[in-house]
Amino acid sequence: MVGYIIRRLLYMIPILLGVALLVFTLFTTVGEDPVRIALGNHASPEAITELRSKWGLNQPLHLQFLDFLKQIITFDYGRSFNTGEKLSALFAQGALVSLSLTLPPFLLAVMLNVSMALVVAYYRGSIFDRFATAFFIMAMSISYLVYIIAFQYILAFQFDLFPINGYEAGFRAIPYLVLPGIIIIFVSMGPDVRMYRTVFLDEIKSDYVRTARSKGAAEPRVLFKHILKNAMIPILTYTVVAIPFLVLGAFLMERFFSIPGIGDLMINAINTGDFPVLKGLTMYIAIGYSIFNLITDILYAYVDPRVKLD
Amino acid sequence: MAQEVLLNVENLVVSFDTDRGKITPVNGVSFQVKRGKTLAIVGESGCGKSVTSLSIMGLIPGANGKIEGGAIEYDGQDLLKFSGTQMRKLRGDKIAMIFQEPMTALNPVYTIGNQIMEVYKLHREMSKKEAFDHALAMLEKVKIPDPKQRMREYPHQLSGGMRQRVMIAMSLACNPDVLIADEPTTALDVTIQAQVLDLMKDLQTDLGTSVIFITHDLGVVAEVADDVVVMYAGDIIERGTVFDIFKDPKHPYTQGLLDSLPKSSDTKNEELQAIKGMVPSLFDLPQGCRFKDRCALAEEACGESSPELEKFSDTHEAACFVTSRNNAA
Amino acid sequence: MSALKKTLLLSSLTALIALGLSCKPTPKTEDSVTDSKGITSKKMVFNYLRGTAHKSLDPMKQFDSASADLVANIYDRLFEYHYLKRPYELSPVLLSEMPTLSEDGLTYNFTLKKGVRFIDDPCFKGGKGRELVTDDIIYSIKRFADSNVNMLSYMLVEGSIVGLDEFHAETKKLGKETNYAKLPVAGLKKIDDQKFSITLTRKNPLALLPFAATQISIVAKEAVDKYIEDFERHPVGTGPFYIKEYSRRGVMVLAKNPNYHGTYPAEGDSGDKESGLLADAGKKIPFIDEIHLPLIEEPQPAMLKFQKGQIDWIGLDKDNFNKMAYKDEQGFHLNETYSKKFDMYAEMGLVMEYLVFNMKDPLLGKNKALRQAIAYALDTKGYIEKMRNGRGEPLKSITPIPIAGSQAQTETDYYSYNKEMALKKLAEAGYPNGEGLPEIVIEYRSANSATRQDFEFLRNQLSTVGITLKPGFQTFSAFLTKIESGNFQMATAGWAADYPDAENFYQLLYGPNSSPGPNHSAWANAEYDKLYKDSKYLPNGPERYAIFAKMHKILQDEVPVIITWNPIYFGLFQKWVGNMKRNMMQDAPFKYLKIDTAGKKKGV
Amino acid sequence: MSTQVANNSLGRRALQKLLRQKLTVICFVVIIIYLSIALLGALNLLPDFQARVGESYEPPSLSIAKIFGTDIFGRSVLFKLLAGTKTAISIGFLVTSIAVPIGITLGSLAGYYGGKIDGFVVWLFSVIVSVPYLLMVIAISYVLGKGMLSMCIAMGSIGWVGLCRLIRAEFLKHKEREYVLAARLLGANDYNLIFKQILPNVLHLAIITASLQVLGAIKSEVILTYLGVGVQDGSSWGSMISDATGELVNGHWWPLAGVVITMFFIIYALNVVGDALRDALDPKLVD
Amino acid sequence: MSKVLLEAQDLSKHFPIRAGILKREVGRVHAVNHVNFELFEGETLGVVGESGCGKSTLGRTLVRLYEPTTGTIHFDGKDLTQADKFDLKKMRRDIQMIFQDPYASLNPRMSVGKILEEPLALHDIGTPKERQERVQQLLDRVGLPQDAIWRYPHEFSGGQRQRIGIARAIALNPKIIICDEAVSALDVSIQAQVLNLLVELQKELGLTYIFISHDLAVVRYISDRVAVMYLGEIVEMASSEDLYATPRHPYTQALLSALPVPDPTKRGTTKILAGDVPSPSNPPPGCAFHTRCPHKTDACMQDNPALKAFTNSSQHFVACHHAETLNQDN
Repeated sequence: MVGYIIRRLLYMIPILLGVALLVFTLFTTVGEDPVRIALGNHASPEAITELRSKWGLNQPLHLQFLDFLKQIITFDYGRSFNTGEKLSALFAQGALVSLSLTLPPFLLAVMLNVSMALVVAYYRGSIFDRFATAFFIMAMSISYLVYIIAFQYILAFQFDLFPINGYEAGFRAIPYLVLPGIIIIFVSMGPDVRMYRTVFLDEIKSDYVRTARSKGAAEPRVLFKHILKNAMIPILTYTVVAIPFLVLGAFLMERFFSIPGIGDLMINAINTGDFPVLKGLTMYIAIGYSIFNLITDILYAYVDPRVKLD
Repeated sequence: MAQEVLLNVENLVVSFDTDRGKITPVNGVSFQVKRGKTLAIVGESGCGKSVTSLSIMGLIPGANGKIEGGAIEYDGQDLLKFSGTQMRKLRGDKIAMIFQEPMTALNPVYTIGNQIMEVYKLHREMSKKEAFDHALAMLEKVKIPDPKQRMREYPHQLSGGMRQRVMIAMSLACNPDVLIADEPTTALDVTIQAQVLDLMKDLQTDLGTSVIFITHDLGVVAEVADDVVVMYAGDIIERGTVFDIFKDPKHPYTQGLLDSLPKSSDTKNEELQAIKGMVPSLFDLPQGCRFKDRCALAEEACGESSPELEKFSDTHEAACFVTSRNNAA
Repeated sequence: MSALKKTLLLSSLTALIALGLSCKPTPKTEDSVTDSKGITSKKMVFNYLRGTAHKSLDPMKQFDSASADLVANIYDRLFEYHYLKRPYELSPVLLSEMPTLSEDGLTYNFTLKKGVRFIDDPCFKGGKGRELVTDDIIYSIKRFADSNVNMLSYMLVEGSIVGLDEFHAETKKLGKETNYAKLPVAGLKKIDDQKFSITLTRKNPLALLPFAATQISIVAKEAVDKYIEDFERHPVGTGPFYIKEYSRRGVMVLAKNPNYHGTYPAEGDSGDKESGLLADAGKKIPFIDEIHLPLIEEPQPAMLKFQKGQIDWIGLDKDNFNKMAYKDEQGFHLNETYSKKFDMYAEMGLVMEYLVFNMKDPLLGKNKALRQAIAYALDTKGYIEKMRNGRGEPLKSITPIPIAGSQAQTETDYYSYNKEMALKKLAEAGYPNGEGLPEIVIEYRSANSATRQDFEFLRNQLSTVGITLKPGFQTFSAFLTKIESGNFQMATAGWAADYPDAENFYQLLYGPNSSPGPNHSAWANAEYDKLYKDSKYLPNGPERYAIFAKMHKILQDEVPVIITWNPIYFGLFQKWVGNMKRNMMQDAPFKYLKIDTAGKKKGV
Repeated sequence: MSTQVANNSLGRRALQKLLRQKLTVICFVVIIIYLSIALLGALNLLPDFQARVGESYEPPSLSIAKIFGTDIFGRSVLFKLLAGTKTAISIGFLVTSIAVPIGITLGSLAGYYGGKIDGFVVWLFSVIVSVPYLLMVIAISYVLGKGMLSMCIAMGSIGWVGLCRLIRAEFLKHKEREYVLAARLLGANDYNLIFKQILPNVLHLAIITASLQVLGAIKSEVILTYLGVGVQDGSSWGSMISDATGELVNGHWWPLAGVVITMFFIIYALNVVGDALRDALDPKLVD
Repeated sequence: MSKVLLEAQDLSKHFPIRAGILKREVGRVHAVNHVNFELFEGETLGVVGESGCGKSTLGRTLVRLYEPTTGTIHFDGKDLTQADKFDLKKMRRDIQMIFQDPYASLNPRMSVGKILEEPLALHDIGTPKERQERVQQLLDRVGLPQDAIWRYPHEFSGGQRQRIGIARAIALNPKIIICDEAVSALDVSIQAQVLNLLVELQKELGLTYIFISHDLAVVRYISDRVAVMYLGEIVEMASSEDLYATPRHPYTQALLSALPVPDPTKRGTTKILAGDVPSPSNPPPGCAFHTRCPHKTDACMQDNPALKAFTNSSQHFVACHHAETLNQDN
């Protein structure tokens, strides 16, 4: 187990190198020119060269890349071109906000969707199942953007059920996060319930289900005790790896609900060529992804005794 | 021991709705299981033997199967009239079942102990501790070495033979009256099969359980059965005591089955007595006797109506026009 | 069995929690404040928003309007444009009066107001804000001219103050070694702690205007030295407000500087008195205790919030204008439902929108008739009606209408939509009915839905005479690179006044101002350049306007750019907001505004 | 005889299976309608969506052009939707035709050869999935210059990962299957084994993935266009939704309603058909 | 005795087990362990054993689906283990295989005609027309209708599929066919048909079979000689008659005894062998069977007995330290 973890951690090195190379290539060779954006209209050529050298952008590419690697190792991605703030600080502030926006609805959604999928799977083949399936596909067919606009307009503005937007630190943030959370849950419902349902239906065909029934177990027990734990294996892989991306928040949500998370930060960074932010965020996410992948595998072994990590 | 009939299956008809139409894998099957005895149901794949057993377990409604008619009387009550809850109470307690593939039949993510204890949880009011002790005792009973350790292990950590022992322990946990064993040794190696059959026999003697033993392996039938039912394409075509069947098979299909097994006297210079053709598809059954297309004795009459079971002795019945006539003659 | 129930229970519980949480946040109680005289009153909170996040609060480093709005409220400048008077004129802020000009017209003498103090900050001795002195002014101007600090806006004063250009060049050479004490600037002279003078290189009626720009806000050396890199997040000024809660991407909170030196203007334009704008004349400002500035990037939720009364002032964009307001002969009005709740202003912007031709383009640059044809084919009036709900005026000269020397004074004329002329010119250009004319690519600096619709309008327009347009929606930096390297055919452009003077617009086509200067068309016309130089240092008046008219004639004939329109800016504010008069040179005049807290509570 | 015929036979069975469900048939028809619209668009046979058919923002009325009302320029929302359909379908096709071949090739090679090739492919997709999708798409779009084509290339060049994983996993399974061993024993070389033996058996995954890919691409287009990296010229559903955010508050609900309905049908249909395909092509059920 | 067609010497196939941080090899599954045998032209060599004994691995190693770890396989004067691509392809024509699972061994996406044409096409045999004829001939030979050409495997029953597999195997006129559990998945009545077909083909085409199966009765019926495998090793090899009449190895004896006989009068004569087969990744030292052997001695736990002729002279080979003493009564 320890050996496995060490090996997996070691394997992160080539992955992260790859990510670094990819991000570096994408954003250094192209994309917005941060210097131009910072200096705006009518910058003098000298000013441009000056800022370029100040930001280290005039160095040969390989040296810039080496610098980047150094940053990865030291976890110090420097300051945002845009605002001069340290990336670690930006990330620390934003990540928490983004997570508070995305994590609770994510967890709720997993619970809710798994339960709903179980109920739908329980009534498989019935009218209810068909109706539910149709409903979920319908829900999936509408663009995320439309949900945000419509929910905000109708629920928050017309019916006054939620604040229109905004954010405050700490627990005062909760009221502001409810509506975005509901949208996140709503949007996740369609694809997730359908996916979980398929997983459950696959499991229902298994022999051990027949055994459980022949023992005299009632259908709910079959579903919740026998099938659920087996189905958790694919569900885990599906969900746990999504967690690191939750840190990115949901940029559209953040824009429309004025939540100062990382998603919006990232989009703005793309639009202004803010390399330090982009590089930092990507590496944080990539590391997070690798670690959560590892966690998934460990959980996997925990849920499925057949899996041995070595 | 009294030759009392414990389970009486009467004219059972089971149908399935499929994409390609309706099929009837069990088409009017009747047999009796005697207390403490073993009834073997023999037949090749698709003959309806497994569907029959699932019907007895009450596991057929659901999916797309439907019991069309007949009765399954257990202890004088018709199980087909039981509610879902009543049936559930019976399953695992009075009637238990073991399956062919012990690997997939056991839930891979729960420990052996957990799975056996579940039976007690479902059917007996017991504390966890009691259930544990009972389960442990069951493992000892099925001669699993180091049972305490095994209780904590998962199915994949056990060998095939051990897993089947666990299945047996689980099915016998509540000391059922009827045990349905659906090809319990088919997936096992011969030496292990011998162990398991031996164990089952011992336990049956101990507990007085009646067993419905479903298999396609005639060798195994000869080894374990008291009574035998031979099925073909959803029909029972012959039944009798094990001696009736092996010593004096009446139906050409039963004869053919026995003949097609290579015997110690056979060498490859002699052709095996194979049954020609293949089992008809349930979607496309022949008129009349379902075996007629493969039957060496088939006559025109065989295509007109399907033969009924006819008594050859007190214990022996077969459904064949030709044999009946020859016998009468 | 129970498991199913458990799930249902769980789901309903979740729903309950969700509902429970959905109760709206309790608005922060507008607690009362006690001012320095011990008088307790209701706290006045002004709710506004920021549409984009600011980049830097270091006055000398910022150039974006989001930053400028904040800087303007935290720092003070020597001047500002008078809040009420139109046309825009300078009025002193940190000065006790307007400076006096020496007889040779080259030296201005300034006197600082007494008793101006920086806000309390640990960077000062004892943490108490010290009094503003002449050294601060000179330091701030030098810092503005320091090329290591300010890479963006030095051109505002370039060439106008004796010795400053040399200082600027020197700092570039010295880099980090720069020491202001060792680099005196001849044109900046300290007389005493209250008095100083600035000497100009030549007579220049525009010379004082840059000192109203937020980039030449007055900073304290102690703060710059103490906070170094963090100075841009830790402003220390003499302004009407200070930052109470710094949150770049959340809610920024500014609080009143209780010791602010300023007073509400005593005089205004005609009509200001009648509309109550002079009720507070001479009173100590600011009135507002706190300003809440959440970052709201999407216009839609912002408007929803405004309608709920959670925002006090908001710009009115096209879509919402359509819904909430209308235009008739008398001008612009709010619909009845809204006019009961809100007030609206409409103010002509100091902005000129235009299209640029690249004169180096082999097709467009060489073919005057083609450019004229395009100019004729444009229906600017139609564009304003259709795409902007009539919220603008077609421009007949390069100067926005509110600025002296614009079409009102020069009495010029310009192209208007004329299909026949367009076709005629097109034929003259060698492409009768557009036959044989290749596609022309027009560059945009973004790709949001408004630009896309703009383009579609333009394409439809030009297609009526047979000219085919293709869009090049660029990223901002790509746009700049393309434009400045002269690698384009046509581009959209707009120019907002740096200072309210026509020169700021005519310089857009001054030959030497070619890229990277603002003259992107790379058009150079000796006659025009000469006229420009002649006009530049003239005071406004008939003589200057006559030169403008000549320059305009050349522009109209040569068409290096097509001048299109002058937008009108609209805004809504809640009835409880007082002292609101839109000043296009002061985008965030919070210090003059006030809130009728009692009225707000009642729901005026 | 060729594998084509082979697929046809299984395909025929699958088709029969599909046609038994009414809903699937309806959805099939819907997809075909959308495809025909796209085809008409490609042939320039759709009505010109740029043409004015009325005043600006006319609500829906009972003439064909105004069934969904008009937009700000008085253009027919319906015609814009039709043009947008062409765009959406082209996007779907483009993305798929980039992603699927890459996914199949890399997945096959990795699964079949294993070893270093597999290591490389696994590394490659691990790298790609470690980077946030949106970031990648936007970045690649920037690389290639904004616009529909580069957006499609961007989505395509990331979209292969899922399929590649699936195909790789299937190849790992199939290469040990007895029919593959049999072919090897008969002297088949790697090319034959990969392309003639195994690939036809996993190709149904590509079909299913492709249907999902089309779906995902259509949905992503909306977001990307909103962000300004998507469709620049011409009509697209994304740009219509983007415009509609402002129109909605003015009570101009019909352009948004039009897009939502148009998108709904195709996404619904693709989903249903995708599901049905999954069932019909599932080799477990076919064999 | 006829000529030796194929000879395996010291043939082993070990699968590495990797673990640890660097995935170093930490052990090996000894699937086939130092196996020696000769295969004579025209005979059927049966290989029996329980699951995991390595019989299938042996079959696959012989045709080089697996690369052997040690040893040589001589066929037709050439060492197959050294064969290059070209030689191997040539060899493929001579050694073919029939697989266990009739559902998995046919490509579901190929028509039967295509499946049968494939070997001919791969070896560039004949014109398309000739191939077509050959396919028809093959179908005829294995007793399938001509219209099968156009149909697909899923349209056939298990027995018919196995016939298709047989037709494919004989398409190239091989000398040796390795039948790997070729009839195990079939119903009894069908099994007999296929066995009959195999026997017919052998007679007709002069084929040599290696018949791998766990079914002792079937192996006895079809084989001339039988090798019994246990944990990767051949523990006993003799003519079919000898082996079944007088098994010498305790494992063989147990195996035969455990075989249920379809005769209710012979009930309860089984000698039950205790325990399970040890894992081939960790085979016991000494004689692999000693963990289950009722006759084991200390020697069995230390030395692995070699396969040697029973009573020197005979063709009956046993790998047991106590073969002679245990079987004195015979």
